[in-house]
Amino acid sequence: MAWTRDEMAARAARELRDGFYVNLGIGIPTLVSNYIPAGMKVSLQSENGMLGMGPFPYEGEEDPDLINAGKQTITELPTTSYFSSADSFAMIRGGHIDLSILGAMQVAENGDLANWMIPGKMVKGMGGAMDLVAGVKKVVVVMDHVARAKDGTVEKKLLHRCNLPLTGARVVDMVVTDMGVFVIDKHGSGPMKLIELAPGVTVDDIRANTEASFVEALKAAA
Amino acid sequence: MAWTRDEMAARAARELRDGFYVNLGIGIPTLVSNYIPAGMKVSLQSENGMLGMGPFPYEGEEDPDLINAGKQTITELPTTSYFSSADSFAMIRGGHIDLSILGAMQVAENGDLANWMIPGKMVKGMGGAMDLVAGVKKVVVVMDHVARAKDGTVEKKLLHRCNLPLTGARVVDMVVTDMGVFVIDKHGSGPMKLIELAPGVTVDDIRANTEASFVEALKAAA
Amino acid sequence: MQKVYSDAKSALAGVLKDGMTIMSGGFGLCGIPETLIEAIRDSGVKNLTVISNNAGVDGVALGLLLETRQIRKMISSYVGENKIFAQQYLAGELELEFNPQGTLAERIRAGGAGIPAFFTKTGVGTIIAEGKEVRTFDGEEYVMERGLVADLAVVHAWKGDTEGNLIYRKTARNFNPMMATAAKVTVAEVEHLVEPGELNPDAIVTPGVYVKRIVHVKDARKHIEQRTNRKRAAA
Amino acid sequence: MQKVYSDAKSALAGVLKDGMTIMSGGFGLCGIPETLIEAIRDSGVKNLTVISNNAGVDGVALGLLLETRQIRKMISSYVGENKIFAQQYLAGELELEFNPQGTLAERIRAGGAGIPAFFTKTGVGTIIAEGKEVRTFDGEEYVMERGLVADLAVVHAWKGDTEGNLIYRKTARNFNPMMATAAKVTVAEVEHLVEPGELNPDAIVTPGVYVKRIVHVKDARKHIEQRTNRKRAAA
Repeated sequence: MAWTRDEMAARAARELRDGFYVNLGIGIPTLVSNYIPAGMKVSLQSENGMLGMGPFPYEGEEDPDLINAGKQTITELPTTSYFSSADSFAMIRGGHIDLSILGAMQVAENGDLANWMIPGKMVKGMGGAMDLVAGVKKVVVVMDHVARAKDGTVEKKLLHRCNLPLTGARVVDMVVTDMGVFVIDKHGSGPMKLIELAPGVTVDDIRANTEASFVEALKAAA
Repeated sequence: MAWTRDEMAARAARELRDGFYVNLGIGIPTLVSNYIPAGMKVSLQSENGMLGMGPFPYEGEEDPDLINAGKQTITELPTTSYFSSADSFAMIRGGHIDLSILGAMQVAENGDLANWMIPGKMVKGMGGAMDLVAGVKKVVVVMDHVARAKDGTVEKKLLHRCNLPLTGARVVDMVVTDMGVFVIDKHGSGPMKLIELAPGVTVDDIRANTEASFVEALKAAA
Repeated sequence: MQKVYSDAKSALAGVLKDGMTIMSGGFGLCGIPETLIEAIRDSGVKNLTVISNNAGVDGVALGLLLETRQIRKMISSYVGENKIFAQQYLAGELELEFNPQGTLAERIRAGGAGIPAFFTKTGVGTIIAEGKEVRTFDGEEYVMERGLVADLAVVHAWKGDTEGNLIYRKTARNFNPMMATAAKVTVAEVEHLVEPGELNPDAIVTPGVYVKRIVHVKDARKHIEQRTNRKRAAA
Repeated sequence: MQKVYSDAKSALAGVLKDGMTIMSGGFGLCGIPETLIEAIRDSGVKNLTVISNNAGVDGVALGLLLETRQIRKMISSYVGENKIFAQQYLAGELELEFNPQGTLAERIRAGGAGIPAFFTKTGVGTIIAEGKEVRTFDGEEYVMERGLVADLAVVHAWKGDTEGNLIYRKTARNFNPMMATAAKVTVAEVEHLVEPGELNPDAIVTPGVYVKRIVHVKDARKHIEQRTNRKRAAA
């Protein structure tokens, strides 16, 4: 009874705070914008040069000059501003974005993140991911707890150490998977903590699917 | 019969070329804009954030939001653009300005320039002078050949080595004084060359008023 | 000093040379100087190093220069959309240097601003930092990155005046403004060519000093890579 | 998250602290956040380090904070217009760090952009380079300069919306945009406060993310330091 993609997005959305400026990655993170609580003001940054990103356009209202970092058509809002890629990443690198929510291939218990390349496969490039994880104040990873290949093999993704090339070292603050939620003290030496379980998931389920060391720190009501 | 301030400005203006982007310092260099040849297009940059600087305003048409780097009221042109000080000095430091014409206290035969401080006196600051001389493609100094104090003492300004703190090392390409014109091979090892004399000035006059070593390389008609 | 050229071919005349480095603006297919790229294709110039965030898609923009094998090396942050790119790269025919997108943008901005090197925390502890100086400032590690310059920049703007002043539209701005500052020669294609004074001087993004040549592309094609819509609420 | 405050005093409430570092926008008396500076004066906060290209003039803007001896140190490029500055400096009561104007602008831009250090050729071979790392890149020498950040930035803009998006007017832009990016808290005074959507999103210079608090100064005073005119041609 693990969380669905939408439930994972909804859980990640609970990290939003009023007035936050947020960058959402491709995939499940994009869904987070559907779960911004009513009355809370959150501004979305798109690293290709836009602050105040609006929803996808209605059919027929697409503008080729108005896309997000996933190259999807989007819309603008009354609050929107546009700027160059240099100014956009100055904003990111300078620590002005409060929260980045993005996907991952692997996360290590010390906050290391791998999400851009698999050696031996054609490499597409890191895009803005390395800048985002290095620069944004808080980094939340949303990912499936394990990777299931078509042939049925299962690979763990929460590891002692990433074995894929890193996107960033000690950059992840929180991991939301379909099975639960972990927090990482990325600048400290404390262990990774399991703070929430998805409904019907036990700590033993988590242990069986997790290589990383973690301590239980479950909240009263997950 | 040395050159007047206006004649010095007119001589410096002969270094202008069609299409040039130029930064003019305070004092005599400002007069250079009066000697842009008809039909030649020259754009003036003001390092406080403006390209395409127009003439001084008519009385009653001053705008406090529109000043040059000398804090004088100016006007805009149809070609004008405005930008921040960071963008302005990116333009200067990046070598995008063709010519800077500025005053000096001392110039050395190797192109060293001193024009910002006299130790022991209250120091006002270098403003943008260090950036201009380091970044602009060609630097022309316009100054009196010697400094005459009120008590009648005369100090030479064209020296073997500057004894005032430098604004820039090996930065001056040309010196226009009231007595003549010199060129300096600032990146090479060749000597400073005297290429023109003001009317009525002899090479001996120059020698008597110049500490710097130079070779005569007078053009046929000054 | 006439900056306006009648077409892309003449705007590039005399500035193309085998082995040169070209910066090409745009993000994905948004804000790309497509007309100028096609003129580069038609010129036959080869052995190019191209600095561009992406590499176009098959058959469009830089994808064209890949088809004709005019590109020897790409400096990019993401090239996921090109099959032909992958083929040439895996066959060892194409050199590729990945830069984090923000590092790429900043390297270009630095190149144009006379800054030969700067420090960033992006990429510290990753293969991006290998072989580069890593230094600690105020207790945090940073990697040194170099400024980037090019022989030629081709950029796309929404409006330009005959002085070379440029204004961009929405997210089509992206890499164009920095690239315009970082090349020996910058050629701009503009959708609307206007007279000086028609652009708001407080809103000009690229001052004319950066643009040596400008060409009006009246019929600029635009592409959408990921048409994504929301449903209209039921009436 | 209401960003609009009713006056300068309330806009600064809770952010002023003795010994803090403040960036203050403007060039000369052009584009200075005069109303905010007066509120800083009235607060009595002292022992300030102020980063500003100039130091106002006697009796105006930062000149006020010099009169009240609230400033301990200035980081500037030019301070030629203040008699009181000279007096305090020569008496050893005021610390002064000169930066070349372009280096100052870039240090602030770097501070806001997460760049702890960069190299520039400005100042190489001068006292500015003393004690700093000098390094050769491609045969030319450059000096390393550090990014600058502050606890508070006070800036002046022409128009701002309630989101904190800012647009500047003519040469009153100067240091304001970079300073807005480089402080923990940026407070902007604007001559015109408008609703979101009233500013052209392609022309916004400071995106709202940088501005924490905004105050409308309906009656902003403006000063001219060097009134300079040309003669009208005879009729």
